[in-house]
Amino acid sequence: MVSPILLIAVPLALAFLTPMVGLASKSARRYMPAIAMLFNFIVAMSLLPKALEAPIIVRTAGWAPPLSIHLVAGPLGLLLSSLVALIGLLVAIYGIDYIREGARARYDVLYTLLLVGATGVVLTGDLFNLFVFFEVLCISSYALVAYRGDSAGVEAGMKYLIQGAIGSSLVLIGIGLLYGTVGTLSMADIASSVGSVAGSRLFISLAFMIAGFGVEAAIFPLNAWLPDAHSSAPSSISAVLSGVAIKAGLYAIARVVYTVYGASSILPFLAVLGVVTLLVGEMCAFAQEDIKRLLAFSSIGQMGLILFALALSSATGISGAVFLIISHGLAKALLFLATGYMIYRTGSRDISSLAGMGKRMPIMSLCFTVGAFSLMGLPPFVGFASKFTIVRAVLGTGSTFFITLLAIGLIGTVIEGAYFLRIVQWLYFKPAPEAMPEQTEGRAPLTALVPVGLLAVLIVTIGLLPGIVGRALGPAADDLLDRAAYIQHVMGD
Amino acid sequence: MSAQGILITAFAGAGLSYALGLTSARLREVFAIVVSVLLVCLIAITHGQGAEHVYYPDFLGLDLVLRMDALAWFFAITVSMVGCLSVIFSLHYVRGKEKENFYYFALLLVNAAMLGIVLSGDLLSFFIFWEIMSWAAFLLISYKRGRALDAGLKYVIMSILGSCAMLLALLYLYANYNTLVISDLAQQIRSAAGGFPLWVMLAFALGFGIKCALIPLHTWLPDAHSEAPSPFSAVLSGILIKMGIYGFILVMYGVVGLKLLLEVGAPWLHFHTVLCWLGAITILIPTFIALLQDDAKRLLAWSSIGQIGYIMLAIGVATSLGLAGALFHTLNHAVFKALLFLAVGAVEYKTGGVRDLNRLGGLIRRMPVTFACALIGGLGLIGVPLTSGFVSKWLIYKTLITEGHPFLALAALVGTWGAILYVYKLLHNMFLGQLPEKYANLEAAPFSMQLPLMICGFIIVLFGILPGIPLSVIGGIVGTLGFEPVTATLTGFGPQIGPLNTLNLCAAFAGVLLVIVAFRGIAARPKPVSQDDSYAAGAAAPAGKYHHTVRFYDPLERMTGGYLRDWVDQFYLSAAGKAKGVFNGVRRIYTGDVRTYVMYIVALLTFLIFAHTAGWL
Amino acid sequence: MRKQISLLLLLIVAAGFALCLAGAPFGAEGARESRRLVKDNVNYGRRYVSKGLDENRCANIVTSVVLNYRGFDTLGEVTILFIAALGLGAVLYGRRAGASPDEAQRPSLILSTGCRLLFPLIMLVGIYIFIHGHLSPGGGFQGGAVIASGFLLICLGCRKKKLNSVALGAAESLSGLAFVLLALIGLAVGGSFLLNFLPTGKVYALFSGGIIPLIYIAIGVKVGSELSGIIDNLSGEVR
Amino acid sequence: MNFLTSYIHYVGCFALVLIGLYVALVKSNLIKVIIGINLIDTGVNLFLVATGYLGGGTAPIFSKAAEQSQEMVDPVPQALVLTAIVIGVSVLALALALAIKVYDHNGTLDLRKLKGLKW
Repeated sequence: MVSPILLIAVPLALAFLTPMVGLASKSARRYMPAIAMLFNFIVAMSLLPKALEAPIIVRTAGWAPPLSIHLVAGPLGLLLSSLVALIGLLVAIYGIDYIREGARARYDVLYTLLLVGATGVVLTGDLFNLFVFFEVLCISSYALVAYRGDSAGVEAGMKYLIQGAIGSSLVLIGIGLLYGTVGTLSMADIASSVGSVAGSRLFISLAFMIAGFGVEAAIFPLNAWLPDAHSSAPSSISAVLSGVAIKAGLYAIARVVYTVYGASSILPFLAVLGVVTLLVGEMCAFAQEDIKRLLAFSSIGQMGLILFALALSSATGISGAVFLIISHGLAKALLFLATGYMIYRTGSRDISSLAGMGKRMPIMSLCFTVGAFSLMGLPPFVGFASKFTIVRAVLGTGSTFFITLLAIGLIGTVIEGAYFLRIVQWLYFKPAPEAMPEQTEGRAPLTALVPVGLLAVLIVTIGLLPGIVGRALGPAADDLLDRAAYIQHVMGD
Repeated sequence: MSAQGILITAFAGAGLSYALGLTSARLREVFAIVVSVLLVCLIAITHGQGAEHVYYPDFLGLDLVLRMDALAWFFAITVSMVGCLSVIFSLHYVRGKEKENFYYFALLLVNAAMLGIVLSGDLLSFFIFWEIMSWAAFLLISYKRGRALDAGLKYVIMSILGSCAMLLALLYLYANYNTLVISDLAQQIRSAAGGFPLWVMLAFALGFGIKCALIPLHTWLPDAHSEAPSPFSAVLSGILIKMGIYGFILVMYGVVGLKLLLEVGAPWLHFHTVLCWLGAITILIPTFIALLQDDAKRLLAWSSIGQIGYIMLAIGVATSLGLAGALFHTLNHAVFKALLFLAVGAVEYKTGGVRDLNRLGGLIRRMPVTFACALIGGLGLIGVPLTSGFVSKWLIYKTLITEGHPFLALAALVGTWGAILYVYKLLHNMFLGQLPEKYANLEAAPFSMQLPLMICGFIIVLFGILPGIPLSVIGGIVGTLGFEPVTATLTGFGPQIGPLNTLNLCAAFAGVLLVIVAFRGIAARPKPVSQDDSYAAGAAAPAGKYHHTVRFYDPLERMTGGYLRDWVDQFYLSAAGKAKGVFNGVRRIYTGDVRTYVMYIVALLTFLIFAHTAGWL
Repeated sequence: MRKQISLLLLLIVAAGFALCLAGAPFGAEGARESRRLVKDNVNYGRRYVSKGLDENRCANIVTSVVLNYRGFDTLGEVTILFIAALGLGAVLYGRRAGASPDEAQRPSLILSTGCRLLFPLIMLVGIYIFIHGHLSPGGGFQGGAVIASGFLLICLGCRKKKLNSVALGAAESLSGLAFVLLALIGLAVGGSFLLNFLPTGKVYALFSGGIIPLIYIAIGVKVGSELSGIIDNLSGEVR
Repeated sequence: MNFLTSYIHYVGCFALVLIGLYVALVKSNLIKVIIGINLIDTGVNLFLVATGYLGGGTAPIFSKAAEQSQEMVDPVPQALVLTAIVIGVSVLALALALAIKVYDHNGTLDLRKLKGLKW
């Protein structure tokens, strides 16, 4: 049988191998991340049907769960790791030709390790292990943001690192407080014994973890690093950061809040925080002139919506959140990738430089439009299905509090529509500048068109047939909601 | 042919025409027309069928249903008809312009989406098609660049706002009744205890009201209509805004039902009464704003809002005759507004994009067919007897008077006076008066442009003389929506509704005509005199334009111009400006100083700890 | 202003800390006092202390925990160090350290000779530390750090010496690969990643603990080469 | 007083964390902020080790001489701290590399002047 641990071990081995491959052949090295992610995607997809029935518990070192670190490859974890692998694969293909400068050898390894980190975060069943993989993810993204070594990248990387490092210290304090209280690190074990603990220590440790994981998850006051980092990184990195990395932070929060603590008292607060994040993100995106910064702020907005949906604490709500994680991952990756070559073409990140792109790069522009429409939640793209699920969940709760929040949050959607459609107008309806330096190097090669096109196709296909993903969403939501089942699966008896 | 087949044809047609356009422009044009005509035929033959079937089981846990009934058929045939005419008109209009492929694709897509809206049997697919229509229309409105971009954005922002409201409303229904299939929903709502919540109705009204440009939600329309390509203006004004009307009728009468509807709102102010008054306001103000417009398409755009007012007024009255009038006026307005926009489009096409009424004139000599059709359209818009507009307005007046709404009736009447004035301004400034020299050699519009005009004109006259043809369908629809069915004879109404017989009118007109002809025979024949004689007193005529009109209703404008500005639009614009300021202010929290960012992190942590000790969390 | 706000915020955080410590007993000590070492003494590592010696035959229980029970963390940890080394290289790519070697003052003969003499000794200590990681305090990380300090000494003492970055990279990669492969063999043999599949031998013997010493050797090599790489990158031109 | 005596080790670690946070919040020199982060790390690591502390316990390493003669402290936090230290070192290395680059580009390490990216 294939073990889910291969999802972490094999890419890790390939990452360690990559420098050796590079010694033999420089061009072969560039394909290593794609190979690793292809493997992951195949394995994750093949494991998914089984995990939908019951989570696969993987022991390490042969010991039963609370003793050693274990992985819990539940529906949610495998669904997300498939998403990580899929986006990782497509972006890796894109990166083959996209990355032209800097320490190419290190890029390939760091890129693979970033995705290993994300996969580890969603699969692990141990709190400290979660932290370790979280650090794998974070540290490789600090390095990748500054990868180009230009002024903006380095500054963004530095700021990201400072905030991220403080965030992870807070997480570690939270873990320490929790360990000191219950004396175990397995999430299921903590969950089973946490109920008997009284006092504010639990809540304060949760506060530390939320504040810590929240930095990576880009929750409202903690997200200042995101627009800098996502806009200054190379586009392929922005794509994975936006599409995958921030979702890992959010997953961590959800897992901690729902499974480890079962803390329902904090959920309304998270919902408010989500809506505030949504509004702030969209408002800031509205006035941006830099296309990548705009996309980054839009990611913040979407994260807010996901957080809001996660905080609904209903099966539909969490399904909607997971669905939005998927649809936003696809769409935002697509947008950043499409933008990457447009920026190469014009040499500028100004939105105004996109004028007439519809003629110059028709396929990229079309895909960009598809992605933008999906993000806005327009049918028949996948964004609609996810937003629809979330709105349905909110109205299903029947609580005036949540409905009011949603109504406020929908204003954010309107703002989003305004700025994305403005870009679409720039792409298609603004005349291109007359004297256009025709840069041949900016022409998108096949390795760029294929992933971008595939993402667009996926967005439309899943949008038309949401049942493809829909089947996995219900179990994924239960995975988070049903603490007792989680504990029982992991601890046996 | 089922509803599903129709939709597949429509959407596949849109996609295929794009694909074909990549190979050959001619092929694409032929194909687009074939598809459009085919759609009209397909819908025509489904007349009288009623069916409802699931076409997509389990989309996000809901069955998507298509349905064909009288109401759907009525709107479907209107949509496909006007859509078809605008495609035919587009042949020459867009030929040689850029992005033709995109244009046809978007146009056919809008038409297909509208068919989808009216054929939807559940509110989810209704919403999906609604959204597709919205964004496809946005792409088309932006097509002409320049100012069109702002118009497009304004349209789409309002439209997203509306659809958000609508999404909330329809998911409220889903959460409470666990179905979105219209027939089930109607049954459940009617059998459920308690009334229908006002906020849901208002949310729907916001969504539909924005689309059909009900005051004060109309501000996107004048810009969008005037900046869109003319054939698409015809679609926009003729049918796209009617989707809002369809939505209102569907939700108010198809879903909620007459009995519950009459109780929605406060006991002293019912929802439908408010709708009536909004309708009346929507008649009055835009009509007079239309008078002051110098841009032909802008004038027509404002006139569209005014006509929507009639329809909303008639819907809000909630009577059998009122609904019949509303439906008939919907059809009529679709036809004559399409005609007028296409006529203006033909002029615009020939004169190279001139729509300014002050710079046109005398085109009757160069484009007689266009003028004749526009004249019929104008008369229909005013509601002159023997045009179809007369019958629908007659129905509306009739119900307003019999139901005892004198003020509303007065508003409707005043709106008609205004209509006379602006139709006159439009026709005169474009076609009458002196022909500017540069247009002296203008040729008539190509046949592909004249044909849609003639068809529309023919329909107006036909339905004006034989209103029984559409009324037999409409009467049935009114019956299915829980009203007393309206029975009409071929030429009018029987005594139980009120005597109206177009044959009598015909006879009267024929008599008057006879008298005129007779008098002309007796009187001295007029002698044609050169213009030079009368105007230049024998001197050589000046080369410039001297018999023309600028600022047609200048005195009126001076009197009322200050008041008749679009206050609402200005309010929205200033609100948008303020919002931008706020957005820019919010941005400042990201100061660029990493220590501040760290402080945010610590602040959130502190807040959580503090909130816990304070007992909030 | 900033100071005052910061102090206020930190005061509340401090209050939060105080709140944490008050109330229920905390930590292993607190648990012992309140006799709450629950669940068959599994919590607070009691079980590792009581059974670990038998299970892995590894005298250093911390090593046993680090490499066996929580070995997966260590894999991540090694990865993180790897990332740091790579990231450092990526960020500093193409950069030349401050003064060129020519301008730098040549080291004196005594200094460079002394360094060269010391170097093998340092290596020896480092290797000793990671080979005996399962018996005594120390292990791969500590030993690796000592090895790297040897390279640091060379860098500081004999300025002209350049490290062979290809060899360092190879050592880094191969040792990392060795760790993963050792773990994967466990998966193949016994169905569990990181399984201690080798005979564990006798406690306190050098050859005991099964795969634990092997992994620690791999880690020692890896950490040593990575830290040396970092030193190299910070001191010379990065390619 | 009793609180202080029984929790003095925790008080010390938290004090380190708070000092580190204060440095990161207030100091404007990038290097100082990095030092602050390191202080936080150190504090956290100490805290983790402290959670496993048992009064009178020895290090969890067996030897032939004293086989299980005494109670041993919790080995898990020690393993965690080993990991956490390495993570801290990695972050530190990367942070210093970034600081070098920042200085190369801007000629300053003053965080008040490093505002190229904002809004």
